[in-house]
Amino acid sequence: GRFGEYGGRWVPESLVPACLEVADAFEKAWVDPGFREQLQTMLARHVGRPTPVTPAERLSAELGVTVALKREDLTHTGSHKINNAVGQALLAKRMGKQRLIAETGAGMHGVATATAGALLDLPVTVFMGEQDVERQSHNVFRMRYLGAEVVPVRSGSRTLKDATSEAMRHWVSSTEEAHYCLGSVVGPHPYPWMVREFQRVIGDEAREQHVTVPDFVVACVGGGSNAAGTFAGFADTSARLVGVEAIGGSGATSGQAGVLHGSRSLFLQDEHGQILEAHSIAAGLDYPGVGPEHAHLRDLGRAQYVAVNDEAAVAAAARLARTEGIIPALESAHALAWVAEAAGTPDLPAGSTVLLTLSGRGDKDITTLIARAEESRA
Amino acid sequence: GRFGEYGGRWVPESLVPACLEVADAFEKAWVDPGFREQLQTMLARHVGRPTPVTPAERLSAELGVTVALKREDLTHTGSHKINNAVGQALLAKRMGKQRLIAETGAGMHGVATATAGALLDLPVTVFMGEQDVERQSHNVFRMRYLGAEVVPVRSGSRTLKDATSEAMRHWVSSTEEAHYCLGSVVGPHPYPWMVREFQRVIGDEAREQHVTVPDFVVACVGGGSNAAGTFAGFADTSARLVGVEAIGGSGATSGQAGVLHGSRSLFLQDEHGQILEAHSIAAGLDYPGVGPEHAHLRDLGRAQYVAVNDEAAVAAAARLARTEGIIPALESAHALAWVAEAAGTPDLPAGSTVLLTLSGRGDKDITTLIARAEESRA
Amino acid sequence: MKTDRKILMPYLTGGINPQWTDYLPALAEAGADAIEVGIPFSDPTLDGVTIQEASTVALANGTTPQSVLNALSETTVDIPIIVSTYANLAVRKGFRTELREAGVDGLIVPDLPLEEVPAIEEGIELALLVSPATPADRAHEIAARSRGFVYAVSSMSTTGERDQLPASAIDLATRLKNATDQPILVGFGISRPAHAAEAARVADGVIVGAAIMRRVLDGAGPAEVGEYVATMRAALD
Amino acid sequence: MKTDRKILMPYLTGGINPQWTDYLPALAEAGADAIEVGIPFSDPTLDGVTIQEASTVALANGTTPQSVLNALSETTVDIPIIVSTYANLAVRKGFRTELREAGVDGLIVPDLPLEEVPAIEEGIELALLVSPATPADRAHEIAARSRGFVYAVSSMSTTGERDQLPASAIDLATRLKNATDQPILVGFGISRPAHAAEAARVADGVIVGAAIMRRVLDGAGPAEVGEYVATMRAALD
Repeated sequence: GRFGEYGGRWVPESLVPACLEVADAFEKAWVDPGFREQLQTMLARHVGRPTPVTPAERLSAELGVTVALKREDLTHTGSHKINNAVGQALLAKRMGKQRLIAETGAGMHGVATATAGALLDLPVTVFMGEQDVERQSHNVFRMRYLGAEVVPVRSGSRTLKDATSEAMRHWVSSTEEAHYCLGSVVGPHPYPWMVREFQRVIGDEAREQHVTVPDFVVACVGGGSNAAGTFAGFADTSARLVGVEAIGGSGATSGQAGVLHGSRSLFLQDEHGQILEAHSIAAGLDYPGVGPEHAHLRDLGRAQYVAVNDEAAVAAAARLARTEGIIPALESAHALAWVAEAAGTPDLPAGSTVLLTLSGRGDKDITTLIARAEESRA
Repeated sequence: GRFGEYGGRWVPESLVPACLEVADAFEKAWVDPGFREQLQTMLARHVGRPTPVTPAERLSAELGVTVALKREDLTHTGSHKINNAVGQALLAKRMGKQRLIAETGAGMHGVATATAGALLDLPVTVFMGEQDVERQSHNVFRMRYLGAEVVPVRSGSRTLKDATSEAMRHWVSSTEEAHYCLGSVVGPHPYPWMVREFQRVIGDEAREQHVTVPDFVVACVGGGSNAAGTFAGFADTSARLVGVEAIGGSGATSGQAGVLHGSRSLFLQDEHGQILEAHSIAAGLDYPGVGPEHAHLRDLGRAQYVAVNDEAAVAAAARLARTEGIIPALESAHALAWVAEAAGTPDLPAGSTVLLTLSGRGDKDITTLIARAEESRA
Repeated sequence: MKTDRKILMPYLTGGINPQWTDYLPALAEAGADAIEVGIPFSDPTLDGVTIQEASTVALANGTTPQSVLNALSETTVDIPIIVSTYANLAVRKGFRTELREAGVDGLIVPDLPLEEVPAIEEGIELALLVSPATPADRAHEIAARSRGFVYAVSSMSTTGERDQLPASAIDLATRLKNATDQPILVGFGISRPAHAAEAARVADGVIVGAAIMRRVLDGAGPAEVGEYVATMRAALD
Repeated sequence: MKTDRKILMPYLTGGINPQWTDYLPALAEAGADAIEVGIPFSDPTLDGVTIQEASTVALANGTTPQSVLNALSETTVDIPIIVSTYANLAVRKGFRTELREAGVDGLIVPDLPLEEVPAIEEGIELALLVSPATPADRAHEIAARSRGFVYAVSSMSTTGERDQLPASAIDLATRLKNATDQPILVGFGISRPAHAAEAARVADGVIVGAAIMRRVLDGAGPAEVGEYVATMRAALD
């Protein structure tokens, strides 16, 4: 549960037994070949794993670096979130829980949990900031259509941070019957570890799919689950790991050590220790902190964290669409933006090979992209 | 180019040389291992093939028949249309063409062609009925974002039929430089044959993925490309083939022999021979005819064609979402609706095994489904 | 249809308005040698916007193949009437009989290529189209199977008005003249007297469609249309 | 904080309004034995809507940990002041010194479990929470590490008013009484005098938070809040 000085289980005492129960259940499940096979079968049959690695040939030619994309956008529901949601839903079933709770930002984890719940006949309640409910209405309808209850959260910045707080409050009063299906590598132990393990399928697959180890492994970081899962597959290689944050939600890049949502990690906060509101065009990166493992990898120097702004992400999304026929999630577009900016500089020398995890597809962002396109025309 | 008394090449003389050129190019490419490998690589790396077959366990338990879903919704861009678009785009490149023309109904073939064009650096012009432009605005933006030009067609019923006519008109004046990337198993020879061949990957994969041949193989039919591709994999088996049309676009079920868009087939028409406008909640089934091979399979009795109405399709979509965590395209929902209706009747006896092709995902239909849900609440 | 002058064949969409047959004598008087009467089809895939619109208007008026043919059987113009329509209507059983009973002299089916000619019942003169993209040997074959005349499509396009006669029109007419003894009529885009004159320097005549139908759609009556056709006549003579 | 009567500890969000310290003597006069003063945190994950709202209002007023502690250092109430706040503020370097300089007598950190106690600097009495879900041996351990008193969380929920005292409150208090000699204070959902009386039949006292803060948010001044607290006092005695 510790990543260097980060991590831990900073939860109200009411949640401690529940966290211990989850940790115990996951620990046993993860070494149980039966569970692993059940998960593997579901990922293959329902989720569409393995996802391919796509050489981005036209983009590579433009940038002077060889970029390959790990295609989490091709999973069922359209983002890597499903890997974890299916894993935790199976675990919840094994634990005898009767329903699932989740928080969501962009809505992808909410949709993934709603999907896993439908599949395993577990009712799902999703907490979502009111602002995100408005800007990600497409996903709200998907969740409801899948049978999930979506609860708009009106406190604080009305985004992911507040949705997470509200999900934890709700969990306090329902630990007996409900499993909290946390969507990122944040929260109290065992979540940062468990979610990374459920997401390491991204990195493990990519590693196997890559004949030679790439020079750089790049992924976007909100809480950081797709990055953690990707990095896990390359931890023991010479690949340089790069996590790309949104400049307005750059916990790893400009945050300070603190405690929120159950773990000690890096958070954007004011001089008094109040957590700041994040601001990003990508709802999934609109979180003021980062998972504890990322904080630790940063301190170790094993991974490097950088931040790009909204404009760069929007431009990178458009570029990928035009060159590769892929509309990426705005979250993943941040990773693309860094590659485009850094290519040919000492940060990412010409001729380097890059594996970039495309965490999800951009369908959910179409209305945002329309608005941006109209703005830039005006 | 003939399927019994159907098919042919009923095009203006100006298009005959172009059709011959396409036929010749495809004939050679299809027996060229180099082309086949290039296509296969692109389908694996970019499109995400093979797609899985998902056992729909909860749905099966409810219906009393064992349903497995061939998951074309998991392909890149979200429908089977990409199989054909990538194939034809590669062929166009091989033929030395400089751009692509396409028609589209629901927008999936338009998005697929725009995607293939971006990937292969071929500019794309998509013709789309004005009514479809309005009801499928999500896909219109995707196409434009991918760099394609979308031309709204204001003639006739302002849907797929008219978009196809307009694409053919445009092709007449650009045969030298442009390849017409037709999206279904309709049109003049070689299209019905070529598109089926590009789509037979669906059936071939499914056949290989199925340990035993299913009793029924079911797919929705607009023009009929996903059905043709699916059926192709099971043509030589004992499986009963069922094509499901929209009741308002049921060319195979209630059409009469006629000639449109380059082939002789079955079309909805009045007593004078004027083609009728189709009406379906699923834009992709909103076509008054059916591919010539389906007309022939119907006459032979090798395949059976049935039709379901909008309400049944909407209900079937909701049911799949709640039981399997999959929001299907409204087109595919027609196939599901027939299975739900027929299960347990002599048409589809209890205990039967069913392979159903899920041609695409329902994200494009979310606004329609919202409207329907609101209507039914009012 | 052999005449000793250059042939002028104006086109009219049957049923374009309730008095549409009144245009026929006006066209004849203005110097037409034959008239192409279009039976409107719901999906005119080889027509540009003008004739598409004319077809839509005519169908909205309740026009049917029977109503057009009934009207034609009552007309008294003494020049040949050639019906044009799309394959879906032309291949219907009994269509030839209906045409003959209406006194129609020939048939044009723009989406009927050489290979599908047998689908049209015998007993009506079926004129075939050749396009600039048609290879020489195929053009030869088409010309041999064509009856009444050969329809030379002026350019790679749909029907519709143009500013200039495309060079491909003259090329194709020249090729066809060398290949057959049949009359060669150039159609598609013949919009101005100068186009007609230019085409007829090589070809045996011209077919004028969209330029007429635009005027009719804009409200021109038989007299006004006749005046326009007369300028074409003058240019040809 | 041992007294010979049942302990009453009202809660007040520091900085809830500019005159917030005026509530402190009123609470003392109404019979409080100690006062819990909350330093508002941006993300109060264990608080229900009332104290969430109070925190938001206080922060919007410009309240900071320093402003609360400065005000406390100037207050003259002579009953113990216990500060409560979330871990992110409590683990900041120098926080203990600031608390002591302000004359604060104890600290409550709701999101600080037993395992993380070492993260809090020594030198301040840190009261720990036990919940109905806490197993017996762990409750024992927590009680042993708790200073000043043990905070018995009445039910599996966030802070906030309730209609009834949950049965779990009595169960937990009974368990704790059997496990430790420390005073046991029951908190979360003590909204009515009857709840207080019922809880105090087993426990050594109660903590009253949301019921007070709802009144303050509704505009109740020190006198009115004092009246309410006095009814609690009466119920306990």
